[in-house]
Amino acid sequence: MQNAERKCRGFVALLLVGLLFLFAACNGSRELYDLGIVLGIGLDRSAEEGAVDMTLQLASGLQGEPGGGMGGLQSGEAFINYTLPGDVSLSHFRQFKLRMQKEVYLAHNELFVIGEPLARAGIGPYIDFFLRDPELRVSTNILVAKGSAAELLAAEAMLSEYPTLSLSQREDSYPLSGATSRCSLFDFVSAMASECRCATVPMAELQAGADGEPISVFNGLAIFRGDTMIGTLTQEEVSGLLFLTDAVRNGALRFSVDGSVVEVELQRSKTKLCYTVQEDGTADILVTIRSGGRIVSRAGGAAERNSIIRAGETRMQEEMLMTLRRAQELHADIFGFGDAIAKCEPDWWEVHGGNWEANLPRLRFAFDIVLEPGEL
Amino acid sequence: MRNQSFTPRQLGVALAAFIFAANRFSSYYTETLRQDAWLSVLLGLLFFAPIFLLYVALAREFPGKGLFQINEIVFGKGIGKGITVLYLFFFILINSMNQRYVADFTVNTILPEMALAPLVFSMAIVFAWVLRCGLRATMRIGWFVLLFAAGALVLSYALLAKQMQPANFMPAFRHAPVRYLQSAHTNAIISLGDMLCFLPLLRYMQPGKKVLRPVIIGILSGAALTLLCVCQNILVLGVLEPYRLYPAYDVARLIRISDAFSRMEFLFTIPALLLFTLRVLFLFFAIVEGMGQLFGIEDRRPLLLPTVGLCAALTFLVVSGSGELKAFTMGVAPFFSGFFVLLLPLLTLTVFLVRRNRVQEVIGNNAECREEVSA
Amino acid sequence: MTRIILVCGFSAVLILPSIVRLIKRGNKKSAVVVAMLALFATAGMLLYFLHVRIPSVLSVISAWMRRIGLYYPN
Amino acid sequence: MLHDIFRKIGYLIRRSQQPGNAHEEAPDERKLFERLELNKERIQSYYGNDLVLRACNVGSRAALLCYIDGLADEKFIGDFVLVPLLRPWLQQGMRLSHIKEHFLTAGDVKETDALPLLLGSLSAGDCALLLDGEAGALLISSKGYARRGVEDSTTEMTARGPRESFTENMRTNTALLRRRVKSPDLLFDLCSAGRYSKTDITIAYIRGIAQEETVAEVKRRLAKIDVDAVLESGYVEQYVEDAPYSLFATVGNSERPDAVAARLLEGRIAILVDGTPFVLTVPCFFMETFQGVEDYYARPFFATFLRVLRFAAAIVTVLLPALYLSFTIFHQEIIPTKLLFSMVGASANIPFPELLEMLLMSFTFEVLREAGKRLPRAVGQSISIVGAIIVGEAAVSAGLVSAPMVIVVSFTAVCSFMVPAHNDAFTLLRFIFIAAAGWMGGVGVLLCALCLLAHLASLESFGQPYMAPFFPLRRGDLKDSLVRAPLHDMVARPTGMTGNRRRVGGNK
Repeated sequence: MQNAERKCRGFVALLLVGLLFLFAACNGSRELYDLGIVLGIGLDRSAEEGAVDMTLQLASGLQGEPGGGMGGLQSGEAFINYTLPGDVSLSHFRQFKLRMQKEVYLAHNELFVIGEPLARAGIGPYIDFFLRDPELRVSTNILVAKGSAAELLAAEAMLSEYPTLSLSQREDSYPLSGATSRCSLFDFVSAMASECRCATVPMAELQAGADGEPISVFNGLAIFRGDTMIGTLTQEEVSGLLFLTDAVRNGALRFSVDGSVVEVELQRSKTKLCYTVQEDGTADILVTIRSGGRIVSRAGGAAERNSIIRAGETRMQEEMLMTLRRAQELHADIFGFGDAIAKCEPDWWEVHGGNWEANLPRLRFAFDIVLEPGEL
Repeated sequence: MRNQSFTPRQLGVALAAFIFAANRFSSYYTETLRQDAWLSVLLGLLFFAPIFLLYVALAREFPGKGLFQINEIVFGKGIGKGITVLYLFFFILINSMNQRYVADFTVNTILPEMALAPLVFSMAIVFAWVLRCGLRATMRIGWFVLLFAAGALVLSYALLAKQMQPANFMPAFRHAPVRYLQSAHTNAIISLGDMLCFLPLLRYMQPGKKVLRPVIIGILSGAALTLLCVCQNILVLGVLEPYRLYPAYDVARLIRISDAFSRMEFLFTIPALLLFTLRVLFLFFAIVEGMGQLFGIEDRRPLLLPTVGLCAALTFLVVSGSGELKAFTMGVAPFFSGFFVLLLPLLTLTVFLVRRNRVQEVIGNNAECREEVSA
Repeated sequence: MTRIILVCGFSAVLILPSIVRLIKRGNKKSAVVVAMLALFATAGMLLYFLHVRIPSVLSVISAWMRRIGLYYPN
Repeated sequence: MLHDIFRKIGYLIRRSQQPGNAHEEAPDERKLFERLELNKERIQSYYGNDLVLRACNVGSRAALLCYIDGLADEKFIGDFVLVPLLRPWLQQGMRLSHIKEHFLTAGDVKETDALPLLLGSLSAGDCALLLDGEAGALLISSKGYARRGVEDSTTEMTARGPRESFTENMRTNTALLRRRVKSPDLLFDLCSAGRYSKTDITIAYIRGIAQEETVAEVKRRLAKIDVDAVLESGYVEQYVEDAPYSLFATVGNSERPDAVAARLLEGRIAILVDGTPFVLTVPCFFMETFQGVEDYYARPFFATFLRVLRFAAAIVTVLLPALYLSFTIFHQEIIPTKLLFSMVGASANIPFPELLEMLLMSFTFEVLREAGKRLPRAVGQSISIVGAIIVGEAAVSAGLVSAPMVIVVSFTAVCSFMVPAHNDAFTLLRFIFIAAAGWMGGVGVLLCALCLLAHLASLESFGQPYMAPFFPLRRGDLKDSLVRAPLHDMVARPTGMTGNRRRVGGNK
């Protein structure tokens, strides 16, 4: 029996120690209703010098009535936007906690929205904070607001209770339809860490909706060198970028041929780039595109099948050249040519890669585009 | 102790898990070569081959004996125990480093608001319990833990296929030769060399016909899994890989099954944590074996709790932060561990070959204690 | 003070019973070894919990190895 | 040498001081007397008003027939014992052996001169015949106590397969086994345990399949049982098992003859305890719980599906509450955003923390289940299910518990019905895992799972690893573990259980 007594005594001691730790709650557990779930973070340049207006979009309509089964939306607004000036640091986030009894919980944050003025001033320190925080995720999307991020986050979102979720899901799905390109924090930081690549971040602005209320619309791309925005691409120039970065799967192509206006939906578009470097520091890039397609509409005229195909291929080339010219004007390698050459021609890159932005205009491009539309 | 025996095949699986655990989280053994990090795994294997042959020679010369018993046979009781103290110091130190690494990883990533002390205490109690269950039980669950971790790695490959860029391996072989040497040296001594802790446990291995084959297969599969893990870090993180403290964790954070399940890193970290706990346990078994041999204590159960407590205390004192641990591991550890992993066993084998006849007599006299040990 | 009591109490609850049992069974050598290890463990924990300013073990080894030149520059 | 002597003397002194059994007599008084009167007095000093003493004359000699009323079959005694004896023409001076060979028409008749044997037989339902002038007795098997018939199994119900289950009578149980394994190599070794209960225990095994060492080990452990009474096989189980302080039973039990027969044919040893329908089988594996008898009667694919389902149910019943708790209070990032909104809304007005809420709900469901088990079947089942729904619904509407919590706890309770044999261990483990999850979230659950794995891997059952074929990995036996291979693939018995592993074809 003496063995059993000793074991019971040991078990009781372990149980007491366990209960002591268990309810001492020094282990960082948080109850669900203590969470202030942040869905989106907006950063704007603040009136105060050196400060930043940080807007948190919090899911607020979650007051389940007593005995209500599965809670969720109750009456009233589904979210609250809360803006406070600060320096995007831990203490800045703590300011929010002082004003609401909930704890700021960032793990479900879906979107970073940067106001254009702040983007043009440089967002390096804030990106560094976002990278270090254990709750924030590198797969979160980034967006630049033409104007104020706070206003964009406040705008009504069609068919969605939460503007942030709507913007983030649109940014995820648009590249496939050729409307815009996606940029996550991971892509942005990878471009910053690269020697020569410039990040492209989708831009959104407020436009008047059918009922006069402002709604958010994607329009163009912002170009970043390092952590500073240096320019933009218009919506037309976006599809050229998507072609050159092999990001289009089924975009739309609109062109006129022999007096008729034709619209083709591209399907299974595939782009390959081939680099040939020269001793004088220049490089030739052969762009090969193979794409299927389906003619969606043909207005007027009786253009021939082959001429439609030729016109379509020419239109794709024009769009790419338009984007290339814009990038060369800004000396911004938004396509990743420099990284690609550095990887396949490292010796040449060590010699000529030093001033890549200046070298960009001297690149020569050749196009080999084959469009195979299905039924006409 | 009664519940300590294991088979050569279980030893092979344990070695695979031990090696795979070393690189599952971090890759600072391979950080020096960035996109060529995969090469350091292969060079590490090459670099480790002579050390492995040294261990095989020792094990062949003294079948059924552990490292600490070999010391006493080759050097005599006094010096033998002195060398055992050196090995014990080494095992306790790398055990505390590994425990501190697991604790820092858990606090930095999974439980950000958890204090270090309760976490280390809880792990210490679990280690004591598993040690009490015996080496045989740990060897038996080895294949399950390894399969669980390898399965999670393969699944993450499938889920991250779209985010992998083969171009991230380029440009290849662009580093200075000393960097390749450093990386191979680090990988050989630390992630492979720490398997020295299995030598003391060989006394419990059931003699079998094929011993070398499962052991070599175990080491190669551990290296292969490490290679898969390092390649995944490069393929997914690309240029970011060198800047992240736990690249494997960041890779898991990028796994996205659908909009609903896009934060699954915790589920992919659990198998890796289980794997790393197994690695710490094997080090503990070596320490307890050493303590028992040093003080001549056959029933080691009373030693478990104080040994675990001592290692837990050292876990607090061994480093002041994870940054210092990384700097030590990349800069000094290859040479520091090299003394224990390579030089001491080499010294033991050399002295044995020189005094072979004298030592044969000692083995002859102790023949009866060998039956008693294996009973 | 509470930390000292907590650490020493924790060690006592967990380790003293096994020392007493070893002594009762006449296994004095094990009892001495267990007590010695427990002492070192408790001392180590007290150093940590009382935030005593001592260099970490690895920093001592690093400094010594760097002094004799056996290290890889970062 | 001196030490041994002192020790022996000490033992003898201690034994003499022990109160000892009231009925234990000095060795020489255990024999029967020649005079019938003395024997009668001695027998009357035992038992009570249920002892029947029938005096009669056999020939010219006085005789005494004694039996226990209610245990012996009076009609049998009348027809086959008294009728042959009470004949006027019997010769004078007949001896017991003569009567045994020529007159008694009963089947099992033994002769003895030892009083304990006589008393033991009377207790077992036999009757004893004593003659005046002869220091001996005839023990005639005449058991006839009321016994339950062979009915359906109540704990191991199956859709397909035999319905018979064991009964309280050991002889019926051995007969049920014998009808399934007709081989003469099916041996039954008898022993008994319990100083007062003198419970009969039969060790059943198949010679040539079961390992001799294991059979000897079982006998050694049974012989070591020195208690007052053994009233159920549960007593025997706890005395002979390898790890008495473990949550897991390393001795299997079953109420079904076909299940026990199948285990005997795999090399196991059955322990039949008189007075209980639950037969023990050793060695026992953890996997046995998931191997339903019905799996071997159904087709392999569906049987495999059922096994995987049981395994998943076991994991869910132990881990689901702990994982739910760790996800809600530690790792909220794993929960999909929209689901998180509804969970936050659901728990907005709940007064208790999640950990306390989980413990309360789990405890409530256990109370309802235990109450349902103790009531008659019809009432019991409705109590546990309806009660669960009503209590759950009431708690949610009163705002004491969140709806997701009730869903998790009730689904866990339903899953625990899938593996009834390990239900007690899984219930305790569930609370341990809940505490670990409350303490350190997912890492706590992981460390607790590691302790459980190590403990299970360290358990042995009569020399066989308890977690075989997983820990250690025995690939040959995996075909009857999580999956059930077609019968014609299962040509070998489990590894390590028997030297004669070939199950199909030429048997050694």
